[in-house]
This record gives sequence, structure tokens and C-alpha cells, in this order.
Amino acid sequence: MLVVRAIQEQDLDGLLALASRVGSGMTTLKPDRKALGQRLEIACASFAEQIPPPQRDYVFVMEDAARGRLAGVCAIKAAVGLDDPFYNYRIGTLVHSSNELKVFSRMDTLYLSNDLTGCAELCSLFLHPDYRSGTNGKLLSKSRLMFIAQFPQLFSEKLIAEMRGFQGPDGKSPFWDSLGHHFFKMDFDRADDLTALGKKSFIAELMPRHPLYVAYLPKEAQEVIGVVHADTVPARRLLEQEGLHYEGYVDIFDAGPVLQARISELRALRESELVRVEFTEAQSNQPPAIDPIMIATTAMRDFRVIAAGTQPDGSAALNREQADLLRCAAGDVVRALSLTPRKPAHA
Amino acid sequence: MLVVRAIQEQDLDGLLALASRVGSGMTTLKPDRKALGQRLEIACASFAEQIPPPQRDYVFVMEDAARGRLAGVCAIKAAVGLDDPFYNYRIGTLVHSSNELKVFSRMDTLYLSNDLTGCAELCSLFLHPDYRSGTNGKLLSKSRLMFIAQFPQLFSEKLIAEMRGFQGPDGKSPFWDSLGHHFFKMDFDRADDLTALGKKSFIAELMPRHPLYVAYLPKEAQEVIGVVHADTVPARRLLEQEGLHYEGYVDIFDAGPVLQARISELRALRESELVRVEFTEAQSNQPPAIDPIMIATTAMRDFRVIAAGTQPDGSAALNREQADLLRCAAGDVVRALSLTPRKPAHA
Amino acid sequence: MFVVRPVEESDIAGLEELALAATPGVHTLPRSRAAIERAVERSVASFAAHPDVPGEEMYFFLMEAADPSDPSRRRIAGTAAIAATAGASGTFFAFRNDVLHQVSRDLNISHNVHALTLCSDLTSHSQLSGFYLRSREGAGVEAALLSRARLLFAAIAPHRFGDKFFASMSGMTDAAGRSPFWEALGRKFFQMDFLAAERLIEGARNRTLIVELMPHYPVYVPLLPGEAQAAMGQVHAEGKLPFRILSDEGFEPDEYIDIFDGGPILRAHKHALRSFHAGMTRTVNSVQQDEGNDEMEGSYLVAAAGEGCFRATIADCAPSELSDGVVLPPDVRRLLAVGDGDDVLCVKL
Amino acid sequence: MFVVRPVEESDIAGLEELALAATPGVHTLPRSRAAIERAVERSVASFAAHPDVPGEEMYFFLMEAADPSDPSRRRIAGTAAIAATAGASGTFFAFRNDVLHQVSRDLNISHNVHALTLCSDLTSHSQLSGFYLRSREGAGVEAALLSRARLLFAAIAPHRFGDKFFASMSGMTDAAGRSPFWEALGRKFFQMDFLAAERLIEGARNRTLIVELMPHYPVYVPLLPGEAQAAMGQVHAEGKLPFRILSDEGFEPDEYIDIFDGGPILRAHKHALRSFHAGMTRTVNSVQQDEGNDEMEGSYLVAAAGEGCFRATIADCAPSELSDGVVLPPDVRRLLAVGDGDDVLCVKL
Repeated sequence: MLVVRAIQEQDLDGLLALASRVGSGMTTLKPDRKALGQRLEIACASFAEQIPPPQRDYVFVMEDAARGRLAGVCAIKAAVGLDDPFYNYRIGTLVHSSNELKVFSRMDTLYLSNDLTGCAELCSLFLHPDYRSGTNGKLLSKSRLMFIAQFPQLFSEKLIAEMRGFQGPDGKSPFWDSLGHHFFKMDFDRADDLTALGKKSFIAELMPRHPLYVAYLPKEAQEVIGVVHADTVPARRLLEQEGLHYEGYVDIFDAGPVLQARISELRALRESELVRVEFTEAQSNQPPAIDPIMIATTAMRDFRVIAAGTQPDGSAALNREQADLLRCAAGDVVRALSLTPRKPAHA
Repeated sequence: MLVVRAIQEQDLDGLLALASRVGSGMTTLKPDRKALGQRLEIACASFAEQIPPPQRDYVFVMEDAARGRLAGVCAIKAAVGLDDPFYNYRIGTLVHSSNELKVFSRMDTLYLSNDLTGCAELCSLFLHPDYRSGTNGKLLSKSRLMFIAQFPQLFSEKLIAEMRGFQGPDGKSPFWDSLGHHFFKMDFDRADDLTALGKKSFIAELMPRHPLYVAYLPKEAQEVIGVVHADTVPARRLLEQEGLHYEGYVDIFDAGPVLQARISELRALRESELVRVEFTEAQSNQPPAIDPIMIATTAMRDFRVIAAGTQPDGSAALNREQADLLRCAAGDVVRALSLTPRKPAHA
Repeated sequence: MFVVRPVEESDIAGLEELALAATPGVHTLPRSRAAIERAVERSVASFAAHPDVPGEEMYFFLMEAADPSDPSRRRIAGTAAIAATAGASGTFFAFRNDVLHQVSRDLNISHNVHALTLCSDLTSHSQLSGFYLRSREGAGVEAALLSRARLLFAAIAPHRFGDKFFASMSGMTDAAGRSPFWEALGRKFFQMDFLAAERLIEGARNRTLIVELMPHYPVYVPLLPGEAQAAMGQVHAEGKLPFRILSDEGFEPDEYIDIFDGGPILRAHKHALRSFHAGMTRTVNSVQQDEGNDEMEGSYLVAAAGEGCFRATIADCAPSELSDGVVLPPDVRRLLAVGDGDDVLCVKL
Repeated sequence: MFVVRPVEESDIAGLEELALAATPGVHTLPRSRAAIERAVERSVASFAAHPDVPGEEMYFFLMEAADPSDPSRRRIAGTAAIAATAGASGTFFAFRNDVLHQVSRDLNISHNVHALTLCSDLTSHSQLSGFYLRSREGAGVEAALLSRARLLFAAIAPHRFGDKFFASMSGMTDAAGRSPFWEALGRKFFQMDFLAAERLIEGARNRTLIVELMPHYPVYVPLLPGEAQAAMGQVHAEGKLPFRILSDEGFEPDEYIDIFDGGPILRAHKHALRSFHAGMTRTVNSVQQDEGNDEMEGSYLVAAAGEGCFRATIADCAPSELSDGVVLPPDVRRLLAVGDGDDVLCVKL
């Protein structure tokens, strides 16, 4: 049984071990003990509410309690862009029309923006390959939304998640090659490394500042704007189920989409409910339920989330093992939400 | 009893009478028989599905059936900006920061945009003063969302509504006086008249094209960006209850907010339900219910909506008069939604 | 012998015949009978006008190959025009080649990026246009006469013109009239072929629809396809001769290019032009006054210096340096319709 | 009598004393001992260098009031400098006053709107700076000598400089050092007072932080408060004298203004400068060769024309028009350290 929980100080080794499996492409989770140690410290101070809400960085780990090892990690940054500017391209529309010539051109336009400054961000999602089965990935990603549903007042109006952008089979980004490359004379990997070093804002200084018509870009670059990397398609779908949408913001390097939502409109806020814990005699090793629900505790300091099967009557009774994972007792209040929307979203 | 219904050809005189009560400030409902006649023709063709969906203009009237007169009007334009460009200012953020000087300036920025091109628009809402009581205004405004909930496939992804912007006690727009005026040398009323004549896109040609820092404007102009006219506050609140939000788009003249929503996230789409009509013996002249629901028919051609009281068990049984207003019979399928959200929205 | 003079109404038929030979999209002279009539009428009115400031005047010149033995026989050898202000009643649009500085101190990277900005800077300049020489193959000094005569007129009547002058040179197009620069830029906004657009706007660059359709934000040059970048500032093969003549006169291809085909726009302050700074006003004499003056002898462009009777030709003569006289050969005096005591403007060829 | 010469290391103490009297935010000469030492060192190295192209060189001149009867007594009367390129190792930023054309044909409305665009156009220009005259009250021709001597040097050593020159004039500030232009613009981005910002960046306009903080989009002039608009292109009271001197020399306040205080930036192509186009190089003679030359007699700026021994002063003399000689008074020969056969550059005062 797996539990997602607030990270703790003793998790550094486990976190480092996970980070060493990440590989390139995730800039916030490099296997660097010093950097991870600093992040852990901020995360612990965040859960302990020792630093102001906008500076917090809530890091969660997924723990395989039986085997005593970490299976995954994920995080919520309370507010982006308050230290270094946070840049995106925003896709806008400009219409050029001439009545005299009967020409009406509707042109997509890229604007370099810091519009998302101050938004909360879902980030640093990584699940160890050994655990990539069943609903584990879903639980890991969505557990963060249970946290937000419990503590919405700690976040600004909007939540975002940056998705990795499209790359060709050769690992090249057509968007970078057609745009960023002209202004840097460096290849994508090098630019990406600089990003990992926290230098993204410096790179943004070199990006073209004036609005750009998308039509100026070659076709292959135009086509990948807002398109996720093939490996990221499932992660995108999970977040879209929860109410995040692509609203025209993309990464300045690879044009990967930024998903965003009003926090008040997240499924977790609309549909999750507070219930009292009841116990059941069901066996702990039963097969995973077809329609599992997430159960989350309601205290920040040792915040915990598990996925549990529903009872035939739809209630959320826990067996002994589940209650232990959540560290809760009968009568405690927990927050419950179906892991998957009961009906498909309209969008 | 009032019913909101699709406009019909014989409504022209009634519409003209209503329009003559509108006064200035609503550019789409001027008391001009020729213009209203053209609009009526397009509306009838829209409900008859004789023109392509993006060209449609669904106009509804509220009818006082007992007295045989029109009490109000409202409309949904299927797509804006496809003939003349549709302009807004979008509020963005740009961060200017210097590590060396320890300066971090987060600046709001106005971008002239045609981003909302193709969105559906709620417009032309007017309720005759004689009927401004009870839930009539609510019903008139929200009936349109029932129509959209019934025919979502006819609309693009997004719905907008332009709200009248702030004016001082002297009728002056501080935003216009500080921005537009410099580029036109004409006063707000004259510019507004040109807008009424469909000249808004031409006026937009004269507006500054380059992004503007809001900080360049005088304080009194900065303060009214996204602020509605005092008379429009209730209309704004009604739409916000339904899931429309101010997302940073404002009118280029008076900086009145544009409310917008993903159609799939409207309360009417999330929460309305299809039910079969049942009859009750309740009297027709009973006092209005405390918690009324909207009941809408499901055919486009003679689309009708009323507000009805709920039964003690929450079901939507209709009395004879109500059924007559909807022109439906027992067993017909209708769409039902509480007129007011049962719980307040999170936002 | 060649003479350049203001166009007259009797020239219309000859101009119509001349226009047939010109290349669409390259030469900017009027083509249709109606357009030619309008141009001639406008020019006649312009020469007759007494403008307080340069306005909508357009001065249209033609060059005749005159037969000295029979002055009644003559033939149009070419045309050239100059507008008092490029914008006339509108705004003249051009792309300014701006340099934008992109810098990241922390990365120690700094780039200058070129960007094209739609601008109206040239609106109040005087504009040379409509240069067309019938026999371009083996053209000699008469090409320079035709091109520079306009500037001699400007030097004689400076109040009719701005302080700055420019000439837009035809840009690169292929045999089919396709412009690589247009393909990369104008087509995206106009949604039509280069020649179709040029036809629609009759070659003008001062039309409102330009501001309606063309981009208001700078176009970053590195984002243009290589072929379009290569065409920027490149002159069409047929433009090489006027380009050279105007460069010799003092024009420089500086930061402006044409918004449609990317051809270079040559520009100069009048003080940089030889017609202005090296022009000598001399009085026609019959007797050489200054014998030790052989350094000054040579081929000159010589123009009758009266505004109302402008004529220009090429003459071998020796304008005096120390006095104010010049002796002109009889045929030149005849061509220019000047006699003793009349002033002429002489500039070294 | 006044003489302008390159600064030397022995001048440091005198310069430090001079700097005390200068007005912060108005005069751009170095103020601290360390800054003065750096400036002098850089200037000495610049004069000694043999640059292939104009680079980071900065030439720093001072004017002495020399007592002819006792040449050992001298006193610094002022300073002036010229940088080979304004950007040096960075980019020189200025606001270009662009004209944007807003047009609506259907409404028959058309406006030209002025907008200020942050630009790096002047980066490769040579820049005049550091002009400071100790006794401005009742200053006479020595002010022109001090200002223009730099340009005489540039005319003597043109390969050390660009083809274009500019000088940024101090803009309007009130008695408290408050700049209305800064209040409307710079303050919003820098979040500090004008003088604080000037102190932080030491008056430089080529710092990376400018591009980090200042607006990248054009600033529409009509949106600025009236007070800020009125300050655009207005020169500070203390700048009126240098403004007039440079205007006489051929500089024009054209489309650029300072990004901080909105002061005018005077600009010229070298060909428009009197030091270049009206400078006469003459050889020093003892005997007047050309007697009928009295038209040329008058007050001249005269500079020793060797790059390594530049000196400039004012002399009454009569450079020959027809020959290449000039006779200089003995005290001038002494001040300039020239003798028969040495070349000098003369420009009418």
C-alpha cells in the first residue's frame, strides 16, 4: 500500500535516490544533495508554516510503507516568479483587415509575458519506474489537488502546471530551433541546462520582446505550439480531468503548454467532501477497487493521502491498514474525492 | 406569468417599443425600425437554423403572456469579430528587475488584442422598468445559459459578456479621458455614438498599438480598469454566479470588464438536468417560490424558459398555466436548473 | 544630343507608347492612358504652382533625343519624376532596419538583432521616382542626365522640396515576378501575389490599407527565411544603373527598405548631393573671361536656372572659378533656350 | 590666453578641486579622486594607442588659462572629453522620438503620434561629454575653444572616431534636482529619485541594467504628464552655452533625447561639422606669402595638427586661401609648440 505524504527531514536520502533516476528534462529535480537539501528544508518549513505562504514549496513523497522506500515525489510551489521573473509566451490573436481589399487575416501572435507571476504551480512530479502501474501515477499527481482543496486560502487565484513540449525523434525541439536558437546561438540542451541552473530569466532577456506573428515561424514550429512531449500526454490528461486547461500560455523554449485553472473551479474543490472515518473488516490485501477514491487527512503538518476502494454503498470506510497509513482514528474527519471523475468533463 | 422565448417575426413592434425605452449606453439596441428589423430577420433565421452557426444571433424576448406585451429582451451572438475586428485591451504583467539594483517592478500592461474573436457573446439585455422586480431580471439574463446548455455544440469554446465600464457622477469615463481621448480628440459620447453605428473597429485603428504600461495612466484611470458602471453591478453578479469571470480583458473605451467562461464550465452545463414533465394541481397564482428553478424546453425553434417554484421534494412539477407557457405536455423532456446556485461559488 | 525638360500635354501619346516597354513591378512610371494623363496634368500644374511649402506637387520630366540639325525631329528617350513630398496626401511607409539590443549580463551574452519596423519617417522627404530609360543597353552619360536633372531642378528651386531626398530602388524578383521578400512577409498579411498587390495599390506606398494590413510590430530579421534575408536591400538587375548614378550623386543606402519587395531606399540630405554642394550658378557669356581656367574644363550637366523654363543637357564647357561666367556652345544655348545674361546651373558630370 | 591640451597625470589634483564646483546630475565630469584617476589614465592610454577602428578610447582634454608673461603659472579653466564610441564595451541607450501614424480612413481621421523608443542607434557614434567651464558667467570665446577643440582633434585624427558625433545635453531639473521627465518615466521602473539613479549608474547610459529596467515598448508621448512633455528636448539652464556652441558648430537637436531627464541629444554627421568641412590645414610660416588675403583675416581656432602633440588655442591670423601657409603670432606658436614647417588646423571662430 502506498501513501502520499508531506516530505520530512529524514527523506533526503530517499529523495536523492529518486532524483538520480529522473534523467534530463526535469529542471527542479536534479540529483544534487545540496540543492535537494535546501529544497527539503524549505518544504519542511512550509508544512510547519514557518515561512510566509507565497514563499512556500510543498513537497510530497509517495511512500511504499511495507518496503520502507520512496516510490515518487511531487510538489506545489505556492507562487512563481516572485524572485526571478517567470516568463511565458502567450498566444494572442490580431486581426488585420482591409475592407477595400476584402482581406481579413486572423493572425496568432506570441507575446513575451510575465502574466503568470504569483500563480501556484504543480511541479516536480516523478514516479519511480517500479511503481508505474495501476492508479499510482494518478494518485501521486492528484494528491496535490486534495491538499489545495483542504487549504485553498494559502494559494492565489490560479494554479498552473508547465508541461514538457514536443520533441522530435531526434530529441530536437522544432520551436527552439526556429525561434530561440536565432537569439542564442546555442542548442536546446545547453539552454535547458542553464534553465536547470536557475538561469531561465536571464535567457528570457535574450528572447525577442516585441510581439511576434506565429506566421513568421516555419510550419513545423507552428505545429508544435502547445503540444506536449509524447511522454507527457498521460500527465496532461490527468490534470485536464481535474479542471486544468491550456489557455494559450506556452514555454518560451519548447512551446510546451501551460495548463491552468482557477483554484475555485478545480474538481477537487467542487466535488471533494469532508467525511468521518468509519472502519470496515475488509482484508488489507484485496485487489484494487474499480472505482477508487482518494482519502486525505486534514492537518497540514503531516498531510497524507491514499487511494481506497469504495464500499458497495459508495461510502469511504477504511480498513485497519489504510487507517494506519493515514494515521487516523475512527471519527476523524477526512476529505474524500473519487480518483477519476464520475462523468467525463464537457471539454 | 412571464416566459422567455425565441423571438418571432411578429415581435418587431414590441421590440421597437422596448428599444425606445433603452436610452443611451446600449449600442446593440437602438430604436431604429430598419436595424431592428434586420436583426429580427437574422434571429429568426438563426432559430430556424437557416444560416451557419457562427453567423447566428439568437434573440430572446420575455413575454407577459397575460397582458400580451414584451417585458424584456436578451441575446446571444454566436461569434464576435468575424465581420469587423473585435478589439479589447488585455491586461498583462511584465516584470522589470535588476539584481544589481535590487529592483523588482511588476507592471500591469495593456495590450490591444483581438483575442476574443470567435467567442459567443451575451448581449442586448434589457428589462422594461415595469417588470424590474422579483426574479424577472435573473430569469431574463440566465435563460440564455439554459439555451447554451441545451445546444453547446453550436458555440465555440468560450462565452463572453461585455460589461459597461465605470463613469463618474458627471457621466465622464476617467479611462477614456486619460487614454482614448488623446488619440481621437473627441469626447466619449461621440466615440460611443460611432460605436453604435458599428464603427468601433475603425476607432480601434486609432488606438495605440504598442503595449502600454498601466503606470503611464493617471491614478483615476488606473483605478477604473475592470470596474463596472454602478448600474451594472447586479448584472455582473448574476453572470458571476453562473461561472463567468473577469480574466483581464476590458473595453478599449471605458475599460469595463469582459466576463468570460469556458462554456463547458458554466453552471448551466454542469448542473442543469433533463427531467420529464409532471403535473401538479397547485394554483397558478401562488406567490413566487423561495427557491425557484428555471425550466426550459429542448427544441430550438420555439425555445422557452420559465421560472417555477420547487415542490417540497425538490422535483419540478408544473401546473397547467406553466405547461401552457412552455407549450409542453406531460412526459415531455425539459431542462431544469435552480435559478440561484444552491451554494455560493468558491471564487 | 539629349535634353531633359518638364513634360507637356502634347507628350501623352509618346509616353503611352513608352510605357508599353516597361517592366511591371520594377518601373514605377504610369502605364494606362488615364494614369499618364493624370500624371502629366499634375506635373503641369505643379510647375505652374507657387507652393509656400512642399506639398502634393509632382514634377514629371522627360528626356528627348534631339537632332541638332533638325530640331523639329525629336523622340522621348526616357522619363523621371520627383515628388515634393513622398506622402503627398497620405503617409509614406517604409521598413526601417532597426538594431535591437538583446543582452544578458549574467550569461555574458549580447546580441544585436536586426528588426524591420514599419515607419512613416520618409513622409516629408522628397521622392525620386519614375526613372525609365528607353535604351538601357549601352546607355551612356544620358542616363545620368535623366536621373540627375531632377536634382538640378531641386537645386534651382529648393523651396519646392524638402531638405531630404530619397529614391526607392526596385527589389529582387525572379523572372516570374516572384519576390522572396514578399513571400516571407507581405503575402502573410495581404494573402495575394506580389504583382497582384502592386497592381492593386498601383505601386504606391502611401495608402491607408498598408497600415491596416502590414505588421505594427517589428519583424525580427533572423526569423525570415534565408532567401528573404538575402533579398533585403538588394536591387533588381534593372535598377543597378539608377542605383549607381544616385550613389555617385551622393545618395546612400542606409537604414530603409521597401515594405513590399525589400529593395533598398537610397537617401540623402540635400547638402550631401553634388547638385547642391557642387553646383555652380553661372551667367552665360559669349567671351571667355578667365583664360587660366583650364582645370575647370570638362563635361557638365547644365540646366537653365529659371524655374519657369527648366531645361537640362550635357555640355563641354569651362565654368569660370573666379568670375561668374560660362561660355556655352551654340547648340547647348539653343537646347536650353538661354542667351547672354541668363543664368545656368553647372555640375560636373 | 587659453590653450586646450590632453589631460596629464599631473593634472589630477587640479581636476579634483575643479569637480567640487560642478553640479551633480548636470555636469558629467568625473568627481571622485578614484574616478578622476581612472579617467586620466584612460585618456593617456587612449592618446598613446593606435586603434585600427574606434573602440573604447576616451580622450579627455583640459583648458588652461596660460599667462603669456609667465608660462609657468597656469590654472585649469575647464574640461571636455570625447569618446571614440559611445557604447564602449556596452550599448548606448537613448530615446528616439518616433512618429507613429494612426489612421482611420473610414472616419477620415489621421494622427501622427509621437512615441519614445528605447534604442541603441547611437552606440557607434563618437560622443562629446564632460564639458565643464569653471567661469561660466561672462564666458567668452574660450568656451567655444574648449568645446570645439575636441572636434579639431577629431578632424586631425578622423580614424580614431566614428563618422557621426553626438552630445547629450543636460535636461531640465528644478533647484532640488527633480526632473519632471524622470518622474513620469524612469521613476516608475527604477523606483528611486533621479539623482539617486544618476549616482548609481554614474551618469552612464550604456549599462545593462538600463535594458533590464527601462520599457521595451514605445512610450506614447501624449500619455505623459504635460510637465514631462514640456521637459522633452529642453536643455538645463547650465547647458545653454554648450548647446549654442555646438549648434553653431553644425550639431542639430534631432530625434533623440536622454532616457533619464529627457534632455536633447545633439547629433551631426562629421561632414556637417565646421571643424571638418571648414577646417584648413596650413603650414606655419614666418612670412606672409599672400598679401591680398585680408578677407581671411580674423579670429581662428588653431590646433597643432600632430596627433601626438595636440594643442589648440585662439589666434588672430590670416590663413592663406591660395597657398598652404599661415603666419602665427609668437605667443601662439609657443602655446601650440609649433614652428615653421609644422602643420596646424585652422577653423574660423
